[in-house]
Amino acid sequence: MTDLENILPYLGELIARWLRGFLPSWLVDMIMMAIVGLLIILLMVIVVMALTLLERKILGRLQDRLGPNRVGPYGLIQPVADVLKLLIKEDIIPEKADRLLHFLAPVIIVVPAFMVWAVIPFGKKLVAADLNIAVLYVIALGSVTSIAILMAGWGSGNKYALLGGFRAVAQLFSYEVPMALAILSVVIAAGSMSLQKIVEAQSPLPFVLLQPVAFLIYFICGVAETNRSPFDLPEAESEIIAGYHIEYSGVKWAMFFLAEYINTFAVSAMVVTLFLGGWKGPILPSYLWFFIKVAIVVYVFFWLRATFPRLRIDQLLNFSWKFLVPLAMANLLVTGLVTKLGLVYGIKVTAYWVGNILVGGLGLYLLGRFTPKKALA
Amino acid sequence: MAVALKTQEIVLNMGPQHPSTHGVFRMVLTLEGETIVDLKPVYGYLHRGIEKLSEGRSYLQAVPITDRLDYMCAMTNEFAYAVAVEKLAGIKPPERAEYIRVIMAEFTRILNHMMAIGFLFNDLGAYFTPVLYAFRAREHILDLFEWASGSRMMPNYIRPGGVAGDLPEGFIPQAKKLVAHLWKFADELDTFLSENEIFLQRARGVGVLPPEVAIAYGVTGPVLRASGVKYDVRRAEPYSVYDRFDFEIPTLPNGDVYDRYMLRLLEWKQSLRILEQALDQIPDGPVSEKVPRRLRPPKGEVYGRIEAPKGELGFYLVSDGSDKPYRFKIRPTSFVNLGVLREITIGHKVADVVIILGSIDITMGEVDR
Amino acid sequence: MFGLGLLKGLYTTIKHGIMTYFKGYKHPFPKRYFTGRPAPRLEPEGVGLFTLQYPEEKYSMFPRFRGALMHLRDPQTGQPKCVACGACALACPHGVIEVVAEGKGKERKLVDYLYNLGRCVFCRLCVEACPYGAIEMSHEYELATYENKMVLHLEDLLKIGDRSNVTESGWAWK
Amino acid sequence: MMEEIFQLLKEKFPEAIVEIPEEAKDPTVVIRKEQIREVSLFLRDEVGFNYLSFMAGVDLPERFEVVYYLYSMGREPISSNLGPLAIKVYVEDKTNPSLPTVSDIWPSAFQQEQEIYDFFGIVFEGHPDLRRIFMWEGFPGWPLRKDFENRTFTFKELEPTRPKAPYW
Repeated sequence: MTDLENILPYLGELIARWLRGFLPSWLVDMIMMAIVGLLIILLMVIVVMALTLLERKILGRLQDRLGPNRVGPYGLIQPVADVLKLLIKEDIIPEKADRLLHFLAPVIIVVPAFMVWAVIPFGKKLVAADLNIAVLYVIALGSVTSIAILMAGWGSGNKYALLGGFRAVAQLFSYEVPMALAILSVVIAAGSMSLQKIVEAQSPLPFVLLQPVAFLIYFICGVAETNRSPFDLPEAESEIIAGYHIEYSGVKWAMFFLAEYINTFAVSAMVVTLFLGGWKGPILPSYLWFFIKVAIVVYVFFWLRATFPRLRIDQLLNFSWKFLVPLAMANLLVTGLVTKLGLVYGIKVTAYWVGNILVGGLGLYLLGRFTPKKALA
Repeated sequence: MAVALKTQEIVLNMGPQHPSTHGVFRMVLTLEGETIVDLKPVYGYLHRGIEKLSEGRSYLQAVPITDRLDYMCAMTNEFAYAVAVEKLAGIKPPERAEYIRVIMAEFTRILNHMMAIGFLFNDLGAYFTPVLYAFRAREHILDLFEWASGSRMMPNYIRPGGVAGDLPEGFIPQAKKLVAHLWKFADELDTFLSENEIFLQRARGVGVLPPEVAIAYGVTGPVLRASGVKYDVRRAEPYSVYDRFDFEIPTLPNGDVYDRYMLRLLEWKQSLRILEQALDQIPDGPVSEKVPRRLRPPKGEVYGRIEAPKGELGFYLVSDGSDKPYRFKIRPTSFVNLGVLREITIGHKVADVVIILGSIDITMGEVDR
Repeated sequence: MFGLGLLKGLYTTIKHGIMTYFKGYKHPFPKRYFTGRPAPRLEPEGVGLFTLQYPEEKYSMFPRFRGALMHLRDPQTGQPKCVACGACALACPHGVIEVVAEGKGKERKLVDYLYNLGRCVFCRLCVEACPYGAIEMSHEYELATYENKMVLHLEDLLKIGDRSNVTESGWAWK
Repeated sequence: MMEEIFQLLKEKFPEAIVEIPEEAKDPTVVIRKEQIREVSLFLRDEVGFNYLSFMAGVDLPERFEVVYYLYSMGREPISSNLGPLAIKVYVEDKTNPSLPTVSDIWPSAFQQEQEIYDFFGIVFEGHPDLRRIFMWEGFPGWPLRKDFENRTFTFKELEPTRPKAPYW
């Protein structure tokens, strides 16, 4: 197993050693980085293609359907057909569009989506750059998306797109705050901002058990950040048709699509890294564990999409500012207190639990009180 | 908000090509931010001139045309037309035919309500799941229709004077099996959707239609009863054999989107009660009165109405003694119900317009005719 | 408590998702490579896979199903039963049918029978009007064509009748 | 029940009633078009016909008729339902037909009057937004009149009559 575990780092070392034979070492470092970057991009494209198929298959199954089944056995070649179709589709720029913004938006949206993957640990030794401020980096990159979406919404010269852009900006900004607060309590508990260190801090118990409230908040915010149902207001199909990417077609539209799925995958990866113990797991190599866990989280994403209706924009913002932010702050307080007390592990875990159950239970109870009732008055 | 921020109003064209305007309905919205200031409905994109077409056809030939009014529930359209023609010509259909009609009409009501609930959730953004569950159950009902009439959606089955043919062998046991399943499906949808907190937040207090407004605008059907008005043609002016069945007219007090949803679910269960009784009581006998193929009703005019799934559906027929109706006027449920749309959407958000429209439950085939 | 309704919804969908692997139409192998017998209509169950892979799998039609019109032959003589009376053309609400005949009175003979498929609404009023039981609705429903060949002639309708193995009009409506 | 209402109408508006046809299948009263608003208000407020089911136009050879079908509904009174009561208005002038609107008395008449205007060309005086709703503004002729030419219109013929976008 250790062989399997180390195969990729070993290969990298091999190539680097060979290159150092005839190249200066700074050039070798750069080449290695380029190779890693290319590998990640390639991986992401494959992952996105798989995700598009998986989403349709899973949604189909949840809806008593079969999902795509025409292209290849079990519809396995469907993503290839989709990509081909998108590549050869005509690229239309509306007459009223702001051509520069319209062109730049898909580029800008796709870059941060790829960049996030520089810091996410795929395995024990598989991380492109083990930054010590990785958490900050991820949060910062997440906010770039909203600029691109606003550019797309404004630049399309379409009222639906504009509405979508407005919604997206309001939503992304509101959900960044509780998200950051939720991550902060994890950071306090782990004592580091490096994602590798956070993963290593999750033994024996992953943070989902120690910080269930932070996990829930992060998960909800993650769904909102990636504009997925039930928070898919910026591209609400039934209201504003496709929101900010209504005027895009062909490759540009594919860019939005790519970014959305990479972000989904990235948020799942962050959930796994921060709360589900990252690449930790018995027997199987670490990167496999990572992908298995991410797949489960992604499945939950699709499951949510198949089940829930969408919130309205004011309810969405209320939910963030009036519920999630106070809850995250209370959770942060509890986490900080418990950590500061410096107890032994067992007692600390119990204290986390009690604190979380109190905070979370109170929050859900209050939320339930202010939700309209089914009762037919 | 104390200080209202003044924003520029934008005019947004919703439809005719829009995923949640239920066909080719078009709304011209004036928005301030996301809030609706004004709404103007635009009709006519599916206008086929059914009234004019029917004036050029005999009374029997108009039956296939009525199928295409509200293509969701063709059976009740035919039923309403048959009731009108029978009133005009003084025909009394046989007992068994009346029971068959009631069975078909109640199945249609369930079918329409499950599709209405499903598409309401589509408008809410539940990505097709309730719709597809509803489609699935609907397919079983349509199987019955196809079995009896030969066509799923355009059955051409209920005719003036009776029905086109007797029920096939084995229909009634199968229908009973389906009724048992539909009870279960109603409960499943109830657990799936009714308590969903997101749905409650979206639907409670949205699009409130006060009873006085509803009556003034002539709104009928589930939309009216969800506003607390206990009016149902099946009870107010019993036609066919509806006076023999034991069922209730459910009403709900609030008149918002949630109540309209809930009322459809309750009515669905009442329809199942009617079906159980009708399937048990159905007598033997002929299924059609002898009606000449070129029916020449006496001179006069008549209005026959039934409680279609969407509300009161009626046909106003003027006969001049010839074999063609002189005037063929449809009282379209969806069209009249749509009249109240502007009243109940102003002040809501864009996202609410689509669900209010979805909760009114229209079919453009009937609106534009 | 907030969230119970959401959990109920999640339970319903996952139940449906899991049950698709056990109930309903079974597709252990991609069905498209094994075309088989007509598929039965599912019993009302509520769960299970509901996808019918259409061009390969097809429903068996109900006897009363109304597809394209067909002409029936007299089993003794093998000639079309139609006597060109034109009742069907008169009964049709959309002017789909045109009967071409020769001669007058007893001599009247059917020459051709034009059936405009593009305008037909499959209402079966023509069949009900026919006093000789000469026409019936077939079970053919895959009627799309690549060419603009919407008008079917007598020989096409007779071919459909021969294919469908029906000798008596209204056999399903007894 | 209907007899009393007819009696009431006869007492209150003796000059408004043109005739009460006996052979009609539904209780019918023909009202002069000038008095339709007063009679409507009376029927709605005093008698309780608060629900206008539908309005229909009929093009007879000698005149236009506009038919109003009235019912009543309330929060609980399933038993006390009135109706149907058909009110007919004869519009004798076939070239410039017009009659007063009732769209402020029964808001459900708003769209129905638009529809009748669209199909018959009957003008409802005082209607706040009288326009063609199914056909477009400028469509040649009134489709449900009996003198409407019943044939297929070509695109070339109709295209010049269509309003150009934006037309809201």
